[in-house]
Amino acid sequence: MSISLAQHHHPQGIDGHIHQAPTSFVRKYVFSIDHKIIGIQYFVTTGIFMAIAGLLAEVIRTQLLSPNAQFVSPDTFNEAFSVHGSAMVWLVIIPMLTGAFGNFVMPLQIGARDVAFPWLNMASFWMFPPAGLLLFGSFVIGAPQAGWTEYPPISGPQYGPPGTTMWCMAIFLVGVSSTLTGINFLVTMYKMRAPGMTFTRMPLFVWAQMATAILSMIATTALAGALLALFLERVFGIPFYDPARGGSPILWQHMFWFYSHPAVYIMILPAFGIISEIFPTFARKPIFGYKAIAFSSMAIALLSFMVWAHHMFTSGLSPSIEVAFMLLTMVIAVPTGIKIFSWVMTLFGGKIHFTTAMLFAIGFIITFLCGGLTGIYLAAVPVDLHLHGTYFIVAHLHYVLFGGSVMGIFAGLYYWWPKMTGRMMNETLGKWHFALLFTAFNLTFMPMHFLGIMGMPRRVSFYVNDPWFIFWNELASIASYAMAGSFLIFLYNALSSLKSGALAGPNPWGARTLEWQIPSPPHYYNFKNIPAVYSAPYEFDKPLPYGNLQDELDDSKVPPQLLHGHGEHAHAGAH
Amino acid sequence: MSTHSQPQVHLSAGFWRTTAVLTILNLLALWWEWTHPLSAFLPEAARPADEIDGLFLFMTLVGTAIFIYVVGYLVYFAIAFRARRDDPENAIGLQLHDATALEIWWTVIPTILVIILGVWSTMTWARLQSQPGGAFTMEAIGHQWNFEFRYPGLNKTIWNEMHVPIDKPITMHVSSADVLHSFWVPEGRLKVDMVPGLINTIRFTPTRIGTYRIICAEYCGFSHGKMIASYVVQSQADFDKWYNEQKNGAPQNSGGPGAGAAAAALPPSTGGDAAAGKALFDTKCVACHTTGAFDDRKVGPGLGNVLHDAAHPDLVTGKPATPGNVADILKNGAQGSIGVMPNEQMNGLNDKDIANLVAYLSSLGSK
Amino acid sequence: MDTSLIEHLIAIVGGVVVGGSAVVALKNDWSATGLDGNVTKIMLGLMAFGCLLAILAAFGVLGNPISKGGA
Amino acid sequence: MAVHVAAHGADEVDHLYAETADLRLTGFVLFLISDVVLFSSFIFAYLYLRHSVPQWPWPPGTAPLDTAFAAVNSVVLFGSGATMHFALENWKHGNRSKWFGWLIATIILGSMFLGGQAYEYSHIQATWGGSIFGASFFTLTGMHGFHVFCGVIYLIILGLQTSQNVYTRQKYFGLVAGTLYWHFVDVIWVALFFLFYLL
Repeated sequence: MSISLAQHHHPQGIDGHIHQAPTSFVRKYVFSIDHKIIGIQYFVTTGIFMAIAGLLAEVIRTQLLSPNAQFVSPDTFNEAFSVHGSAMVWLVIIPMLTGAFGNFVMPLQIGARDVAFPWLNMASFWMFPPAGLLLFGSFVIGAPQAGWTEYPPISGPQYGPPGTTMWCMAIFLVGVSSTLTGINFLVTMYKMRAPGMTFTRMPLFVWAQMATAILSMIATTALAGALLALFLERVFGIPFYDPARGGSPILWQHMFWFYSHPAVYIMILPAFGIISEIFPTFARKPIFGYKAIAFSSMAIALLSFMVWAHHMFTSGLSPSIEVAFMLLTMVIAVPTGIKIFSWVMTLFGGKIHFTTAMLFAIGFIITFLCGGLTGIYLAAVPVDLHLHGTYFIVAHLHYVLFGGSVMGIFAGLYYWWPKMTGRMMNETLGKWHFALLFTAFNLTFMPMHFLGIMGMPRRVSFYVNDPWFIFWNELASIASYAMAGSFLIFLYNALSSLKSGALAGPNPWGARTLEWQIPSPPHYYNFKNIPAVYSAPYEFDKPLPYGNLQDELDDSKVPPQLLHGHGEHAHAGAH
Repeated sequence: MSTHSQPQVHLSAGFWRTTAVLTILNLLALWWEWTHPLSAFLPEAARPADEIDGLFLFMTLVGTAIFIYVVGYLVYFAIAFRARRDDPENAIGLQLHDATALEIWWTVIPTILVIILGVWSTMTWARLQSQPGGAFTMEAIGHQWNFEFRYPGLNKTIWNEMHVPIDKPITMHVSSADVLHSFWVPEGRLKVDMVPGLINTIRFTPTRIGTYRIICAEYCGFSHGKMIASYVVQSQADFDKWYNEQKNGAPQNSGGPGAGAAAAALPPSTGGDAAAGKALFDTKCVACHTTGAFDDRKVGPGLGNVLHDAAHPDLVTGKPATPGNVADILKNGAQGSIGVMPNEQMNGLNDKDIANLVAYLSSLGSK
Repeated sequence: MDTSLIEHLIAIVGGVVVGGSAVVALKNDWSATGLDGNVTKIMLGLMAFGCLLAILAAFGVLGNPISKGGA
Repeated sequence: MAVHVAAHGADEVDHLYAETADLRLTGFVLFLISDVVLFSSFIFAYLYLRHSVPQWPWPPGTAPLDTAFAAVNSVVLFGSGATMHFALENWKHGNRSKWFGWLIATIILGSMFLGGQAYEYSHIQATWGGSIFGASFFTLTGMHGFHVFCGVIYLIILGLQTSQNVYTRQKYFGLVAGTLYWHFVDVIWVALFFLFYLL
């Protein structure tokens, strides 16, 4: 009790009350309760998971180099794409965007000393490594084979490999973790904002995290129900989905997608937030249509609960229901469009600095726009009849989740890297990384649209032996190797930056949000004094709207010439 | 943010030039898409296809226009408003917070487009629903990994070959015998899931003579990728000819499991040539099996002493390990604990091959 | 005496007592504020509703016709 | 850590306590909401399955549930909710002995409910894995029973803590959480009672 008492610092609370950082290695880096360390722990863990899942993707592409490849057996192939999908969704993108970025950035941006429940935060993180072990460990006894959606009956007790049960447990664990994180963040953002930081003064990344937290808090629990039912059916033979005993396979699809559609937005909204931070900073101008972007996030979050059945248009729902879901789905195009147009307009009249982060942000808009437009095809029932379950879907979801979420993740990584490590990355390498990734990405996934339209179903280890199909598949596979190469560039860049990168100073980008007004990396307690917030975050023509920050930088180990970031100059220059 | 004083915005000549270029690009792209509709690449072999392609074309045209303009302006702004080398380091951009008129436009226009699309899709969908059916009503049943077709008045099932007469509205009930499958004819833009315990109905009219693919579009296990059948659209005369052949001809089975297999006599399990069997085993079976002991598995168990294994007297089918039962598995396949033994069709075996393989397997580890 | 009859008596009497006290508690807390205050009010209201359901069930107004004991 | 707290004046500590209690209350309520969603997903499954078959209980011939007994059991549980409410009220007014009395009453009633449910389980012929009826009924009521069980344990712990003066008249968030949780299992039961016995 007294422990958790001492951990909490409400802004209006006892400001001078700062703790000593823990000294022991374990308490400092392993079982740390510091949101910054936990955030970095998330980065490292999910990075490792991403490497494994990425290799599985290369297994898939290698198999598809030729129509009847024997690179791996069909069973192994099915295991590969199933674990690849599950891992990328639940062990990489979601924890990366909420756990990693959310943990590291959000409390700094709202001027808090930590999240509301640091111990809970630590607990939620430590559910991840076991989940990863369960999922990847399932290969030992036969990993799940029915894709990341695991539709019964083929994932059920009669057909599913034993590892499917481990899959249930792993995803359940991840679900609990992200529910708790959602609750934790929601309370933090609702209760612990610095004095003066009204909702409309919050950075847009915080808005995105808030929308996301609501989704993960509510939707993820529904998934837990679906998984629990599948687990019971597999282990104790309790009939929920088994048609032979009155159960219904369609029931799983409803329960699964009621979570998994909001999950799509859990995976993209924080990326929206990242982009909304990067554009103003590097265009040196306020975000265009702050409120429009903030509220459209909320609108999207709300709508996402009412569109799940658009994943089930071929399952045999009643036509009237399908129409309802179709129309609701199309409505989402409007708030999403507003966001994209506002970002484009944010560049208008800017003084744009082409850092790697900015390049990734621009690339994000292009690829995500493409993914969004193909999404409209799938929203319309008649067209979806043709495209459902084909490689067109694979292309669409990768344009959204890779071209969207992962591009956003890299943009954010390049952007906040100096804040996390105190060192700069090599911009030249970064730009090569972007160029290679962006090209290879499009070469990999663009052909999948054509393949799908022309009749290649997804999740197949063989395809029709026809030169046209072979050509596009080979192109996709070869490009995917190039993509893997671009990740190596990033890895080298990151490691050499850690080793010998130039010192960053508090605010290398001249950004305006709170986290850039304190040393890089920040002190254990983030802020010496809880700052006061006087105005909106992106006003480049005005002085920084923060109080209580005077002596934040005094004892940061930074060469004096770096002590004042561009932000300060802009402020001076405006006088 | 209305509290902020809005700076004056004037659009440069470059902006208008860009707009012109983008418009030309757009017209070219739209012209190409208009002259190359989906049907130019993928023939329309059933009635709903034309409607669906119309909607598809509309989305492609609008989507292309949006994509070209948005990306075009994005790139143009990025280049036109880049920070120049001679800019002071603390130079800032135009402090523009919003432009109500503009925002109203880009909210209203997409809304209108969405409404058009919604209405159009709904009407198309309604027409697809209310299609005439019933020249005759047939059934399709998904099996791992074969399509079974049942015709009215035909006392047997047809495997993996769906014959339909042209221009006759057809009603088809689909379901599944085991797991989820999906009946997909790309050339017909026809897709409906085959759900065990549920009967879905699809109505369509074949419109183009020829043989097309029926593809399983819902993951269904080991050989999902090879679950392909043919959709044969024939003239009424040819169809009747085929139908009568089926009616009068001997009950054939195209090697599917279930009914087909039950009708089949137990394949020959004797008189095979062990040497030929070895050759066959080393080319096909080795993908999943070794000739080692039972536990020496790849995907399936080692088959070194499948017929002489005291520890495993029974086969995966639960039947005793006799040459006959082994031949049965080779012919009809079996559902194993961690994978599936494909049937003869999937493995491309004929009865002779089976006999040879049985002979080879019997010759193994017998000493 | 018949167990079923006893059951119904308990359900009705108990329902009235509990539901009544829930309503009274709700009335006393009506002015309560704050998250916990409001949540408690909701909970009490639903509890009273539950008691109403129980009474109706015991009278056989709701639910399947009164059956004896276990199955 | 306790040192840090001790380092401040009592009023500051109370202020800090008020804030942390506030944070936890919000967090706890959010937790209850997400728990409601968990039950809702199973309730959706139950209604979906029930709707997908021509009659209920399924399969035909399954004996319907005993409404009268369930009504009694429900009243017992609701009663425990009322007693818990009184218990907390008395604590707020500093009436320790009455707090203990009502708390113990709550624990007894809660245990009685569990006993009643055990009795009901033992007299139902349908089995958990036997049918979709059994599956949905036993899974949902079982999940709820588990929540009640945890609640009883929680209340016992709270009783022990209060007997060791862990909480004061100002600082008793644990008791508020316990009460909210107990009300929560009540309310969930209102839904289950209606959906399974009365629908």
